[in-house]
Amino acid sequence: MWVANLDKAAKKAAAWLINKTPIRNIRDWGIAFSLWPVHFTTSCCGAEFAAAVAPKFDAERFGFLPFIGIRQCNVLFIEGTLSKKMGEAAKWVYEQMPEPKFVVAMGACGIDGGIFWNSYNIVRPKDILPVSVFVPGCPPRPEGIAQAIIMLQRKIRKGELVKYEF
Amino acid sequence: MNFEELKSRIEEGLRELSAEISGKEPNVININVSRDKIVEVAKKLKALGFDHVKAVTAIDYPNERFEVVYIASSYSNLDLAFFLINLRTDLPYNDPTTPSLIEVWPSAFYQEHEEHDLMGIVFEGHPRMGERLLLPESYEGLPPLRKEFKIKTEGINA
Amino acid sequence: MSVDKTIRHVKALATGIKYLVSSKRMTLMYPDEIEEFPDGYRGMIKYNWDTCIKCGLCAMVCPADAMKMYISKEESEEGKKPVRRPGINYARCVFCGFCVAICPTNSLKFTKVHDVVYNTLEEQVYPPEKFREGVPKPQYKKKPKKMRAILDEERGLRYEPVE
Amino acid sequence: MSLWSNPITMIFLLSSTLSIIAAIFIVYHKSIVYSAFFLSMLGVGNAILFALLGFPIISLFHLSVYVGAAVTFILFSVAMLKEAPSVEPPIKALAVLSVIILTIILIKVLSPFSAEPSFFLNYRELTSLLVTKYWFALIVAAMALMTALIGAITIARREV
Amino acid sequence: MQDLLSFLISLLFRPCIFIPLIFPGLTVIFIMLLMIIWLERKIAAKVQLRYGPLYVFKPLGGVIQTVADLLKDLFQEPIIPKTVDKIAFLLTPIMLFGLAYLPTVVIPVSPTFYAFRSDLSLLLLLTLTTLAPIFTVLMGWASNNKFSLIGGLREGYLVISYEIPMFLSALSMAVLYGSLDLVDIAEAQKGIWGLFLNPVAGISMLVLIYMSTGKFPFEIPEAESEIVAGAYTEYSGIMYGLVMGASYVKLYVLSLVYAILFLGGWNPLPASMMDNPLLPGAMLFAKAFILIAIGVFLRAVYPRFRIDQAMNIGWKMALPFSILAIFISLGIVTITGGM
Amino acid sequence: MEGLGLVNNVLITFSLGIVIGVGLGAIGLILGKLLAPSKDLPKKKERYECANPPQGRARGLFIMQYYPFLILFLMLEPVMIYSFLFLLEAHRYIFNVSLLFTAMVAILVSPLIFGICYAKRLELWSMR
Amino acid sequence: MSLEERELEVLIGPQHPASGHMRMIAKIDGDIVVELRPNIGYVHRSVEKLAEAKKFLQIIPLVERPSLADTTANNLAYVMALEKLLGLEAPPRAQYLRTLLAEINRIHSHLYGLGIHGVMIGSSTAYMWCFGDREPFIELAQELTGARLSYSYIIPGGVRRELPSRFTEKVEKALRYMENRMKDYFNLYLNNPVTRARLEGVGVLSKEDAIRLGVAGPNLRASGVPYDVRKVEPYAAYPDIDFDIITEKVGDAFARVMVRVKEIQESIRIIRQVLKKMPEGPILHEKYIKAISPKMREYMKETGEVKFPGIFANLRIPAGEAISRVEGGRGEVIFHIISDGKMSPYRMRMVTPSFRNVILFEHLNRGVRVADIPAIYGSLDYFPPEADR
Amino acid sequence: MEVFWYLIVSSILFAIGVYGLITKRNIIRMLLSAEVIFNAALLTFLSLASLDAAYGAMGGAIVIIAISLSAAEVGVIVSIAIMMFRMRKTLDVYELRKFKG
Ligand code: SF4
Ligand code: SF4
Ligand code: SF4
Repeated sequence: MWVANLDKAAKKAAAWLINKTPIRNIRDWGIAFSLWPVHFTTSCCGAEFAAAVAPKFDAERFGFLPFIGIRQCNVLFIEGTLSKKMGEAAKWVYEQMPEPKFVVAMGACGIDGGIFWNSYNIVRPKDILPVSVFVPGCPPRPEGIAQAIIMLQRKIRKGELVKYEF
Repeated sequence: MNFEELKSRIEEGLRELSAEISGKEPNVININVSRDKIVEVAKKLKALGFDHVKAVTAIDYPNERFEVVYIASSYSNLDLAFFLINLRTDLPYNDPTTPSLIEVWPSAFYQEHEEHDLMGIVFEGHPRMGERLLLPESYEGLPPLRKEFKIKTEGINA
Repeated sequence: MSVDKTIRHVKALATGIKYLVSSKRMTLMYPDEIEEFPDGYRGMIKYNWDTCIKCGLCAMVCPADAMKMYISKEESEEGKKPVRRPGINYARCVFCGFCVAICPTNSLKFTKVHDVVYNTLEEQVYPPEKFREGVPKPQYKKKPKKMRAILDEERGLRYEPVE
Repeated sequence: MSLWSNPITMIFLLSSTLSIIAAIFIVYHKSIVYSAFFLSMLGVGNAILFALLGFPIISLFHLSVYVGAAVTFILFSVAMLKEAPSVEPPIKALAVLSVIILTIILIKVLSPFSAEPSFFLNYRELTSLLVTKYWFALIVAAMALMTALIGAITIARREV
Repeated sequence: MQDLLSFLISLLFRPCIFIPLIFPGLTVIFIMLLMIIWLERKIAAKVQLRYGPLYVFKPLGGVIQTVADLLKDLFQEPIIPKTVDKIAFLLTPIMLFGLAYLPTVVIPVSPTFYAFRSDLSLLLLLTLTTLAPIFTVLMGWASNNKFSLIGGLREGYLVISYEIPMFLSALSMAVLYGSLDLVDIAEAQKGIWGLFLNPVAGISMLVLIYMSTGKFPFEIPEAESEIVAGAYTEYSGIMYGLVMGASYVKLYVLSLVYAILFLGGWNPLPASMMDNPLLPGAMLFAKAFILIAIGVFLRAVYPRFRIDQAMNIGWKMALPFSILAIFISLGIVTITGGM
Repeated sequence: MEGLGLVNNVLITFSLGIVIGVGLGAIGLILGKLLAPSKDLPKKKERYECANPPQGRARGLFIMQYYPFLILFLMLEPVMIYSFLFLLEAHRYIFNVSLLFTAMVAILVSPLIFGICYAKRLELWSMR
Repeated sequence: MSLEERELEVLIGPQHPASGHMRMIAKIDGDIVVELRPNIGYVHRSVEKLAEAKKFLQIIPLVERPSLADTTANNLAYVMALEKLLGLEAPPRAQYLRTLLAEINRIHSHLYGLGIHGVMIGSSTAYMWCFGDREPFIELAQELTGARLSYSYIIPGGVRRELPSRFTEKVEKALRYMENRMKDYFNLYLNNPVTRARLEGVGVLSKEDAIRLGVAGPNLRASGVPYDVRKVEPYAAYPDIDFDIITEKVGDAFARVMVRVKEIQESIRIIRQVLKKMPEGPILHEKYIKAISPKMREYMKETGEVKFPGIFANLRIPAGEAISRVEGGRGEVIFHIISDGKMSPYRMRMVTPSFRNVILFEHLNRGVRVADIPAIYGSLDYFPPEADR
Repeated sequence: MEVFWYLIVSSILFAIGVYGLITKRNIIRMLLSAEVIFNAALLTFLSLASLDAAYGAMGGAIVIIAISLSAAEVGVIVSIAIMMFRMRKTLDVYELRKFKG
């Protein structure tokens, strides 16, 4: 009981501290420049996603490092069509990622189904996940992905996406 | 080997199996058989050098019949590789079962499975009948490639 | 360890070092420099309100049902058969260019804009009125330099500013 | 009392507590992996005690051979095995009793040894002793190890 | 006030505090960690025709990328899955980091500046590094995850195949100089470096160091294309940062040891400069840093071995070579009649 | 402070080392727990299994194939540490030491080859 | 011990660095894979069904999507089937342009496969290099067609754009660059002893098995079967072009990689010939050119861009059946189209090489070590969306 | 610190080990308990050896050999356990005995 209270109090204090401007700014700066996307190719847009981290476009310049495990990452790129089977997996991935986390839907399919909009086997990412940025195109150019990263960074640094809840 | 030659050779090989053979220039040979003869025909064809299946197509003619087409060709004999053998069989609409040819042509394994999954044809002797291949395991309802399975369409007007 | 293997190890390491010290790079510094595409690049679509004859071919050929004939609010009058004009939904468009290719009056044109991102779904629908206004502008912090990609025997790709 | 002021005493207390707690956990802990892990802790505690007694080289030897190899080996094997619950025999009371008696007897027997350890095993001393006098023992030990090695490999392999 | 400050500074410069706290201890480790992870990414990027981290601090090529990553790690939720063994799950990253860090206290900085000098320091140092596999295996087991388990066991198997040759390679230097004392060994290399006296030992030790710290081509325990992140799969946030850091710290420590054993430690510095610990320390650090840089450079060149191939390398190549190295050392001792 | 001898220097260093090493980790953990936002999602605390629902057991994988290496290691480690004990006398008793080491290697070689050869035969090392 | 007890079932994918968009269910005993079953369908987007609801021309982008890195093959095969039904043939210049694009695409598709394979065995540099060196070719294709990957370049009766100015020069530069780079590829990656150790003797597919299992593409040729549709049933401009079929004998993972590498070199040869022999003439069948309004014809002449005739919006294809096959980067693509004379196909069967190679997962992964799974997976150049369609 | 205290610690360890050895039936647990006893024995031996400088070095040498031989013993016993586990699916010594009979 007492311990629980202490825990709560500590959390409260930490929350107060965190939401103070300099610390919050530092935190948001850190997160914005350390976006690690999950290695989760849902569909053919993955080809362009791969090209975006490749030498010509080199998304790593933004601190964007495609990483191995989902437990260490904080961005989920939905790379194109989400079939029903993959939708389940996407939900698992999203929920198992640690907070704070962001979702970007990539490609026409990732937004509204694109050319497959009337297929019987797809779901729209925005129906199952809280998507914050959409990148149109089929497939979007790697520049689009870079633009999405910039947009995400901007949003994070504005404090729109990372909320300290307790 | 030219087209006519091959056709006559196949005709010769399949004589007692009552298969209808027709050709379409330059390289497609259609062989229609009933489903109880299909395994033997396939074996004969394999003996003739057609060692693999490139595609298995199932076609749905609603309330009439299903047609299963095996497109076979050869890798080991490059003379034959130019030709595509369409081994066709018709199945009654209410009983779409046919013997599986994976014993003869293992290359048909996933193709048959897919046709089972999406078209609802049952290939007897295939070890994975009843399992899903492409559709999610929880999928229920009509096999989606059937003509009765309708998908949404939108007109050109919004 | 055989000699051959050792040599190959050394070769691999040497190649690595060669690239470490050479100045070859292929990267386009994207938000500071953007690539200027060759003519005919299929980017976002520009609509010419005046020349369009409202034939609907573009909507008919669109494979993704992204191009649709919307009721033009400006031109339609009550009680009459509504006037329809094409509008586009970038949430579906696959940039195949069929609409542009089929338009008999060249009312649809490609631009070279390609790197726009959206925050919501609704923003991406461009009914005729919005479609007329032009392509969305991507946001850059500062004005990017326009670069043209040059194929190069030595470095593969290099970029030169467009005058 | 000198018990608290002398750092050696402190270390002794800490490490002996570590050893004893580790030993208790080895016997009591539900999970066998933990037991094996605590065996390593027992090894660490004991190694510190050896060092305090004036045998630093043996302490290191204990750490690397016993903890670093033997216990790691056990931990490895155990971590890979599925946990099999095993029933304990109903002789607990008896066991506890006998153990208490044993302890008392041992303490009685040991009470005369109350001198300070006045000894520091010099590394050089030991090594020259080993090289000049006991080299044969080393060779014998090595041979024993190698025999055990062959035996263990033959035992562990699948019966063909 | 002034007195207190100067007292504190003098306290700081006492070897027994300076070493764990400044160099080779905490502070330098921290700087090294920040630098080396950035450098790793930069080097790889350079070989791969691109820039690597850049925009985080553009004037200096994004050096503080790692700071951003650290902040992200710190502000990321540490997930403790409900299937794990909680105590071991939380304990192991801490212990791994501690164990990787602890050997730094044994390392001398200059012939006169060391926390303590013992005639067993090399053995002590190596022994401290052998304890790590216990925790790695425990970590894999505690995570209760298939990939973690495979990763932990792989790391354990890797350890057993590099440990003996590594000890023997290090020992061959000790044999050469007749001492296990790191200060003695470094001092004995005033003239010719150990690497040139016994190159077999030098090369095999170098390879084994990279093997022991999971650098390419031996990055097997974390082989991401097979077992996700190996034993670290379930770790998130700062816990992952810790275990990641631990492996780099281990590389750092072993590089320092290598610099002392084979690269002459603080030599060749004129004796007049030995009084102050900073210059020899800088020398030592520079040597170690080059080794670390080589280690991270290998990432850009090599794919990774399979575990059985790595074990074969350990047992079939490194072990004979290290035994050979000892024979070479014995031969040199026989010829020179002791140094 | 001045009065403490060598042992105490060692003690201070070591305890500082342990305290820093362990303390750093512990502080990091606590900070991480406090500072990070957290939100409970139903699947978050499940085992990670490549985005699948957890299936079957996760422990009890016996990598038997490399087990002989483990035994080899266990048996060679003491021998290796022996060499630490006698090889250092090389400067004084070079003949004895060389002989002893040669003898050790000679003893070692055959079981080593035996072990490695056995380890190669994969069919012997499965859990079946 | 019973089966369940001694083996651990490891699910690899769909979220896994080395699974791509599929799931592999591996039963492992220690470090040995006892059995591996691919579980596909994670990217099943029902192309075949959607084709029945789309018009013939609209299907072109649709069939491209499944194999995004190798779109030309699908595009070409589909259009060839349509042309067979329509009974027309594209003018020779269009055929050459098709060949040109197909070979450019083959190069970057192979580089894609090599890159993915590199990252599977842990060489991030191989990945980066391959993906970087794709870019010149993508740049070329972009200049030719107007898009990076999804070209939709080939239409019934011809192609959509004329060759841009000074294209030959640029191609030549890119080709020379690639030839130079190949040396470094060999030095750093392909001849690297570690790569060799990881690939040689792993996942051996014998010739008999390759034939029996109906494998397609480079995987087949790596086992020593000299089957290549470009030679067996030459299409587009291939009859006029001199090139070799690349085969390897061993059939292991390394052979499969080498076939791709050598095919890149062969493609370079083909591209040179194509550009040299490129005939003059229209790029669209005159039947369609006639249908375009004169003003637009003028425009076409100016810009080199083909405008579609109005009939393309509702293209009707005569009833009948057609089978077409094309050798794409990953192997043989087959389209089997059944038309009933309406505006959409009655049934379209699309068999992609990846789908035919799925069977290899089960076959090759028996008794290998766990670490070999990604090496084998990568060497197959398997692209799940293509298999699932 | 007097040697007596070391001996006390070692006898406590010994007692715990004996208790474990008596009450456990799992073969690996028994091995672990035996290892506790072994540690206690080492401690006793060394503390006794440290009493007299004349025996110190020799005691050390003997302990070294003992430790290394214990490694051998561990290896063999665990291998036996693994074999039994593989063949009989259990590590329980009583069960194992049953099978033998
Ligand atoms: S948007 Fe286009 S490229 Fe992306 S997944 Fe959909 S079809 Fe594929
Ligand atoms: S844009 Fe062109 S095709 Fe579309 S309605 Fe207008 S004129 Fe017709
Ligand atoms: S570019 Fe293609 S998908 Fe986009 S609107 Fe035009 S026809 Fe439709």
